[in-house]
Amino acid sequence: MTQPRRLPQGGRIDRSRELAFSFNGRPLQGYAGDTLAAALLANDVRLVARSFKYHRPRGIVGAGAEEPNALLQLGGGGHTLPHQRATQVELYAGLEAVSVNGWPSLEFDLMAINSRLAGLLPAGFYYKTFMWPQRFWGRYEHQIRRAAGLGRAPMEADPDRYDKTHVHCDVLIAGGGPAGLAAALAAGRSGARVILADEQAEFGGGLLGSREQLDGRPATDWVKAAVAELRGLPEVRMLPRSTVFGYYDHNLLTIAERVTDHLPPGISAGPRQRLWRVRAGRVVIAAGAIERPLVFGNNDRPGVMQASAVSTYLNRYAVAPGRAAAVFTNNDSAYRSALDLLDAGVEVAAVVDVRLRVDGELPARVRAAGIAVHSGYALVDVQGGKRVEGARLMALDSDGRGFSSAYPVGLRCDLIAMSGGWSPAVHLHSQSGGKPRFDETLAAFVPGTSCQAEVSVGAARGCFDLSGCLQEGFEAGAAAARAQGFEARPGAPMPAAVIIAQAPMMPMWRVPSWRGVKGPKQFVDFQNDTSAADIALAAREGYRSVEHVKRYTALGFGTDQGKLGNINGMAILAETLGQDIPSTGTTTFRPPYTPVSIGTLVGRTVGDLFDPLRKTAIHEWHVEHGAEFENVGQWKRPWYYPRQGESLDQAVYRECLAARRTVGVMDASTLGKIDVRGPDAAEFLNRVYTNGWTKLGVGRCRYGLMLGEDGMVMDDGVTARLADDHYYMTTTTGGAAHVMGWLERWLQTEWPDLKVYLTSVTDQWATVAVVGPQSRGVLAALCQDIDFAAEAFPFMAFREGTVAGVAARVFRISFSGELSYEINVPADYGRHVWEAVMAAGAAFDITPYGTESMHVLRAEKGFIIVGQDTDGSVTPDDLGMSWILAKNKDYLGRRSLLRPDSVRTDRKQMVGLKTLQPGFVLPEGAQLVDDPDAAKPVPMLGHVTSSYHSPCLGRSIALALIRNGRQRHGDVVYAPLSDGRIVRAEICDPVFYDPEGARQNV
Amino acid sequence: MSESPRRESPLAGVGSQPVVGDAATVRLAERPFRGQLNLRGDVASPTFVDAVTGVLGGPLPVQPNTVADHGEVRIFWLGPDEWLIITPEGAGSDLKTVLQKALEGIHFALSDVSSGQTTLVVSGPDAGSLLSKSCTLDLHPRAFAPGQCAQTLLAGSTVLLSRLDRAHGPEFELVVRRSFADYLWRCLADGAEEYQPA
Amino acid sequence: MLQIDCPWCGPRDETEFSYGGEAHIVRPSDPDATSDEAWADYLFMRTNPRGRHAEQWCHAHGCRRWFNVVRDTVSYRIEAVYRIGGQGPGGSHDPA
Amino acid sequence: MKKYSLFSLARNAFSHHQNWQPAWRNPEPKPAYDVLIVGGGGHGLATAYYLAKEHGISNVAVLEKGWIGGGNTGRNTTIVRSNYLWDEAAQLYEKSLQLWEGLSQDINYNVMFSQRGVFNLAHTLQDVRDVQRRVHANLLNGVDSEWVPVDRLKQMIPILNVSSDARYPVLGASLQRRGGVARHDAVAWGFARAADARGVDIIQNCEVTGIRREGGQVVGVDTTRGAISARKIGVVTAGNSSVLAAMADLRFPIDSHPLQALVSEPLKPILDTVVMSNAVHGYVSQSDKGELVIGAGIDAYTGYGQRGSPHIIEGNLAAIKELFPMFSRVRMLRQWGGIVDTCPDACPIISKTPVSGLYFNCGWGTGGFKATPGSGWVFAHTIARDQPHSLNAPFSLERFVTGHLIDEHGAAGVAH
Ligand SMILES: Cc1cc2nc3c(=O)[nH]c(=O)nc-3n(C[C@H](O)[C@H](O)[C@H](O)COP(=O)(O)OP(=O)(O)OC[C@H]3O[C@@H](n4cnc5c(N)ncnc54)[C@H](O)[C@@H]3O)c2cc1C
Ligand SMILES: NC(=O)c1ccc[n+]([C@@H]2O[C@H](COP(=O)([O-])OP(=O)(O)OC[C@H]3O[C@@H](n4cnc5c(N)ncnc54)[C@H](O)[C@@H]3O)[C@@H](O)[C@H]2O)c1
Ligand SMILES: Cc1cc2nc3c(=O)[nH]c(=O)nc-3n(C[C@H](O)[C@H](O)[C@H](O)COP(=O)(O)O)c2cc1C
Ligand SMILES: [Zn+2]
Repeated sequence: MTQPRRLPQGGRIDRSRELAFSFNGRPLQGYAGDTLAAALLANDVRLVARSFKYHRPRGIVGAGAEEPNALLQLGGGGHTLPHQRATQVELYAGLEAVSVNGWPSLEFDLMAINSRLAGLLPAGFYYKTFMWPQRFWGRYEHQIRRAAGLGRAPMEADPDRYDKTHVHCDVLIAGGGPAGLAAALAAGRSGARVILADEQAEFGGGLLGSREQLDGRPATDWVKAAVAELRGLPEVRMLPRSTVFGYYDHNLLTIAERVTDHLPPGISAGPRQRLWRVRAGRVVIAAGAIERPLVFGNNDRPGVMQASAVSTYLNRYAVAPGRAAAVFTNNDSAYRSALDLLDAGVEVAAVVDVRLRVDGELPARVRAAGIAVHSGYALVDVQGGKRVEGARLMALDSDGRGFSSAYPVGLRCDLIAMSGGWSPAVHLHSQSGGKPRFDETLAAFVPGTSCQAEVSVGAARGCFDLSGCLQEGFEAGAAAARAQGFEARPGAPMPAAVIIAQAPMMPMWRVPSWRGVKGPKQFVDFQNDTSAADIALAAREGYRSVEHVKRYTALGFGTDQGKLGNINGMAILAETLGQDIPSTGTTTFRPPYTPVSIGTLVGRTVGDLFDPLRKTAIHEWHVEHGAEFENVGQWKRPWYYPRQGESLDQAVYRECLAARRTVGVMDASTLGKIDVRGPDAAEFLNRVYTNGWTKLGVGRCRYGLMLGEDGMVMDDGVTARLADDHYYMTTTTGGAAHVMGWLERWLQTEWPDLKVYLTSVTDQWATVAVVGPQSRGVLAALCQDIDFAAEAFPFMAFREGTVAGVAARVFRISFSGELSYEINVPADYGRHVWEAVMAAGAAFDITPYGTESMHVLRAEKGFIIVGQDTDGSVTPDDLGMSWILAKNKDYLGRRSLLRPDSVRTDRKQMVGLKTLQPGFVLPEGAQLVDDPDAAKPVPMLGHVTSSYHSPCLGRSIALALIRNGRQRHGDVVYAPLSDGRIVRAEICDPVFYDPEGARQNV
Repeated sequence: MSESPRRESPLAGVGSQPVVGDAATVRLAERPFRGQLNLRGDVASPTFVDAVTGVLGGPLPVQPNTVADHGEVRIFWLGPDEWLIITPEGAGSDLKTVLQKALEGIHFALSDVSSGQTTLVVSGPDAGSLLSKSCTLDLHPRAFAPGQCAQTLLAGSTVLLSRLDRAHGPEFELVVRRSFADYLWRCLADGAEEYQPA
Repeated sequence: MLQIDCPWCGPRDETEFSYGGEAHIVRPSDPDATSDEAWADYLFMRTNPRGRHAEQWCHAHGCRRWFNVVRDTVSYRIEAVYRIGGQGPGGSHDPA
Repeated sequence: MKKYSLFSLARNAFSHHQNWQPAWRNPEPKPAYDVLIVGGGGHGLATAYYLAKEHGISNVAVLEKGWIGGGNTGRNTTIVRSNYLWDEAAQLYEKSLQLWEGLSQDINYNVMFSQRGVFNLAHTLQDVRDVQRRVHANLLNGVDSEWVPVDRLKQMIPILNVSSDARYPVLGASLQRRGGVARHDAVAWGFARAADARGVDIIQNCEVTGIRREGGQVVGVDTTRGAISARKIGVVTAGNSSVLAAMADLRFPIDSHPLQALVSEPLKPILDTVVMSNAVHGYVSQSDKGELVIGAGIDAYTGYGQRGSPHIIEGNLAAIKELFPMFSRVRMLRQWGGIVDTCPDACPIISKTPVSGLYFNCGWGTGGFKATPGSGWVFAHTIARDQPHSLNAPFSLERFVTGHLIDEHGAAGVAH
């Protein structure tokens, strides 16, 4: 028979839509509206997993986010998903689920041997062994690792898309049970912006799995009406399948919405999941409560479930998870489950209640139905292996710490519905900074004082009656809206529930072990196989802090983060240490509430959109002409332009020679550019650059060096004086944003009296550098209104004119040592001017070149690149640039140059290097030593910062920082390379080419 | 050179291709080539204020996050001493000359940034949702109405965002630096995919 | 995730701002007359308190203004925001 | 101390593990000690251990305000390597690495030091220069290090995305094979147990609230459990160092920032090494239990909250997804933060102070776990001899005055 445990009627499933799915390869049927767990139970599947450490058989325990055992691998290939909680997976046609921790199969798991070895594997056993011989740890570790882990990660890139969105609201409500719905109604009616998020597919929370009545009708009718009303309110946003998983500072909350997870993979358009980042005015936490298990012998057998989960399967999914049930409780709420079972036609063998006196209204109804209630009894053991086959109970003594009977008696059952009381979901409150407080009556942690604008309501606050939940939800919703400036508006009043008084529960953190230390294992954390004895052991071994116990025993370390086990574990620790629960405390609640896919957290920031990609106005031309690109900061810069079949070296050789012999052209648009204006502009530059600016004439350019306040070189560039009160500053490509921020900061915070305005114009100007002996000819062909004659337009001058029909600023500056001009035009015309330059230069075989050739050309001249030849520990003097340090003024960083370490005489200094074997190009980053045979650590002199083959010199050249290098020209030093070779090189002046600077001055 | 110079907007390559079709609930377009001037000056100086008001035909917006419209000219508040003036295509340099003249002798700065940034237009019923995917600003009409502007971060790019809402629905303008335009366009187009009819 | 009230633009997400560390650090007015120790103090030494902290932020992706914030470094709550040169709670202020 | 071994484990199994002794005692503080160590993180505990072991000073108490190992020791991504750029740093971390290599045996506690190798990826041409520079320096410093070109990298880590189409393609990596990870909690516990066995008192829930001085000499501390005197005090309080410094009227070049990390759900083995990327900002390894342990970038602001802002984590995971696209469907299980004590040159301060008898060991910032044994070893020496060991002499407070910083920022890769 298919679905043997499906009840003939009832539930919220759609019996008209039967869905085929498979579990461990076995084909099964369920209905639309089922969770995977419900469908498995309907098919009488009990064994769904093997536990992490002992590989004990495990079944479904819960019906929601707290489920510790039923973690299944869904789907295959790139779509596979590890550790999906069957209790939260909505069934879809074709779903394929496999269990994750049994080998060769779930039924016959060889690793179950661990269960036999359990005596050798107490908490923390691995710290005590596997240490000998020392080198063997790697092998032990290999075995340990193989045994570890649950699911498998996909081996392919994720085929799905994810999305992210940012919203603001007046009131965010986490949880859409009765309390949350009531809050949403009150807040929503006021006109406030409301977001109601619930992790389930349907709103209604606990009501969906109960048979509660409101105003004499099924409570789910009210849910339906409430949801309909909310959907009609324009400012209310309803987010089903959405877990509020993080509560961060300043009322920022994060929600993971599972947009298409309930659909078969692959067919859906839209994103798989969406991250909502919500900045909320007020937050109402209506996340309900989680029913605690009881800790007793073999309480992990498949068929031992939360009582409330049993009710949910019966009422919501029309599934009877067993034929004969025992109910084991310390409170009244589980009696509802007994009644649910009974009314569903499931035999209830007995209710076992640890309380001596049981006289509440619900127990009375259960007794009236003819069910035996064993008060003052506890289950001490469960029989059966892969499914429950029975249980044993014993009479407790008066304080519940021992037994008053000598032997247990048996009870036949295949299902145990347990309830150890309820733990309000204080997770979000706690994440928000609140400290949960222990409530002795409820024997539970409840929210404490709020640290942010949040309040908990309903079961999340410890209110367990339906009317109370509705009432406080409604009031909190209205109050939250009011605090945001929205007045309550009338609407239908909250309905009334039948109030059934509940008698106090009796804390029972751990059932006494009927065979002392030899008794069966009593599990506290199912997923991590943490038993009550492990906790006691940890305490015995001195791990007394609850945080130590967590880390020593793995309590609460699993994918459920201890939703079921933590409170029991902490209470057991308190008992063991003889201290109270409040002073034992809880471990820290951290996001996420339930695990969230990395893809969801990443959203669309993937691939090309991982980081902004900045392009110059001429970018597409470079692409069309086959450029290879280099990442420089966020920019893409042409690196070199290989012609058919050319390597990097070949292309660079050709490009460099063109610039030296005829003319080359480079896109220099990425340089940072800043307009500096105002009467104090010169004074400002005097302060931020090491050299003086007052005397620079209008129409002239000057190179400047900027230091950090620590005296180290920070940036450099050429600045032109456009007018008396107007300078045009350039910075390095990578340093542009930093320099702009640096300058603005000094102006605003330290020198507000200076009359200077800074405007970033990096993007406004496209810069075309025309470089080489023929550059003047190219410019002259393109521009008629500037006189390019050497005397009329000297080196380090700038002119305004019209280039290729475009108003331009032309700078005669040079980073190559050649005669060269940098044409700046509004970027809209950048490509036009570039193409005009190419056309005008065709006669000279003008050659575009990229950053690599630029590096070679400047290195031949000994020009530095900040960030390549410097690293944050280099002063101007180290670079041989003392000439740029003004003596008669203060500037940023100057004082630091006077510190003892800055004036040391043996600092590393910039030098040139020539390998003795001229064809050999030293690797950049090679270290230099005097004695390559010295014992390690070998004293190092410094390192190669830049190194190239110089086409025009026909040999290799390098720049290096070498201790005391300026005094050592002519010395031979050694570069021991990582591949074992040792290269000899001679220290020389860093200017390799045209030291007089004749070529740029023609 | 005889032929007149050819100019190219930063989205010349992509912006002309309708990434998001007409049937979609979001449309993306570029408004290229508008005149854009960055103005700096001291609002405490009556000379500055009077001169600018005179030239622009109305006052500068001094309320943070607001826009002032004077005829065809829109002025955006960028900071306590900074504004962006947007003019129709071609009018920028003339206005610059006039302003410069009017401000002669006082401390100010005026930079032509017409080439340095471009404008993207995001319109349609889902325009706000699309922007919210990449932007932390509150774009609800209660919080961000026509007439308001904000400099903010959209995905990885700084933008100047303003709301124009037209009769046919929401419309946002995004002024973005030229080098980021292509990235921003791709980012928006990628996010807009879900608003495309299948 | 902080929300910072820019004194000009109003409340904005932390991602729009850049952090500048401790506020009200005075650059020695005469560096030459400053000892190495005092210079090191200016350059590197910070109060770095656990609790109330006056610090600088810049609305980097907004109006680009630097300003001061008094924030608790444990609760991260912001107590006050004031402009450069303005008066903060407890009389803290920038050098004249 | 009863020795841990397979044999002792088996013997105790017979008595159902009822007879294990506490790993360390839980003593009341005595009124006076020879040396007080403030801060029961790995570094403080290691200091106490080596004081007793190497210098015979065992009348020592470690004062911990919470639970030992609960600071950064308990919240770091456990990467251990010694491939630092500058000589001073390389020597210090290499000493530490050598101590790691026999640590489990030395302290008779398995700290699961797993030398599975550490890769530092290079994504730009400048990255390549920096990484190569470091590799060359490491080799000369006697630190094992190698450059791994992309094609070999792909063979060694098949799941790594080395596509040249990536936004920031991987261009190569350095590899330190002796690097790896260790079980962080075990480090604190193992040192505590070994120190306790040599007579050190480990006193938890004891917060130091004041540092007592007389005429420029420390004489003791005030704590939440009363005053305790000692004429030598070593402060090893990581993120809280400035707070302790203020108790002695000192100011330090330290800023405390949140540094966040996260773990995924436990997976079957998929990554058997450590991968770090400075340029795209993320690093990841897989623990023996199976979860991916992922480290994020530092939050910009000063923060003692042991938590940071979520966009940091999101950005960090974007980088991880770029490197390992298949991790997209893996889920984050838990995120947290520590308080890292960052120093301007990304190097520690292990130093005497202007107050006689008061020593500080701090500034390890985002990368001091790897230094735990070495840091304790040199700090113990510094305290015992009242002068630094040659290994830590360069890491004095003085360097901020002279300017002799040891700038590990740029060129040394990520500092974790
Ligand atoms: C997320 C993260 C990832 C990291 N990843 C790495 C990595 O991969 N590799 C690496 O090498 N390093 C890493 N680090 C850095 C590393 O964790 C630290 O440098 C190192 O653990 C510091 O150890 P510690 O013993 O000095 O400090 P802690 O472990 O922080 O110990 C300091 C102790 O002092 C105590 N204390 C403070 N104030 C007082 C007081 N007043 N009285 C008494 N006790 C006090 C604290 O409670 C704490 O226990 C990381 C750090 C973080 C936060
Ligand atoms: N002792 C008892 O009898 C007892 C105990 C507990 C609850 N109850 C009953 O349960 C109901 C409690 O009502 P309620 O509204 O407070 O809680 P609820 O359990 O009905 O609803 C809480 C909802 O919040 C959702 N949720 C939880 N965490 C979430 C998160 N992080 N993000 C998104 N959604 C999340 C859950 O899926 C659920 O739908 C009442 O009917 C009450 O009588 C009774
Ligand atoms: C290397 C490492 C691995 C961790 N693995 C897990 C884990 O598997 N499960 C878990 O819940 N937490 C894990 N944590 C996180 C801890 O639970 C905890 O969040 C962290 O120690 C910080 O402490 P706190 O969150 O209590 O403040 C791990 C932490 C570290 C440093
Ligand atoms: Zn602002």
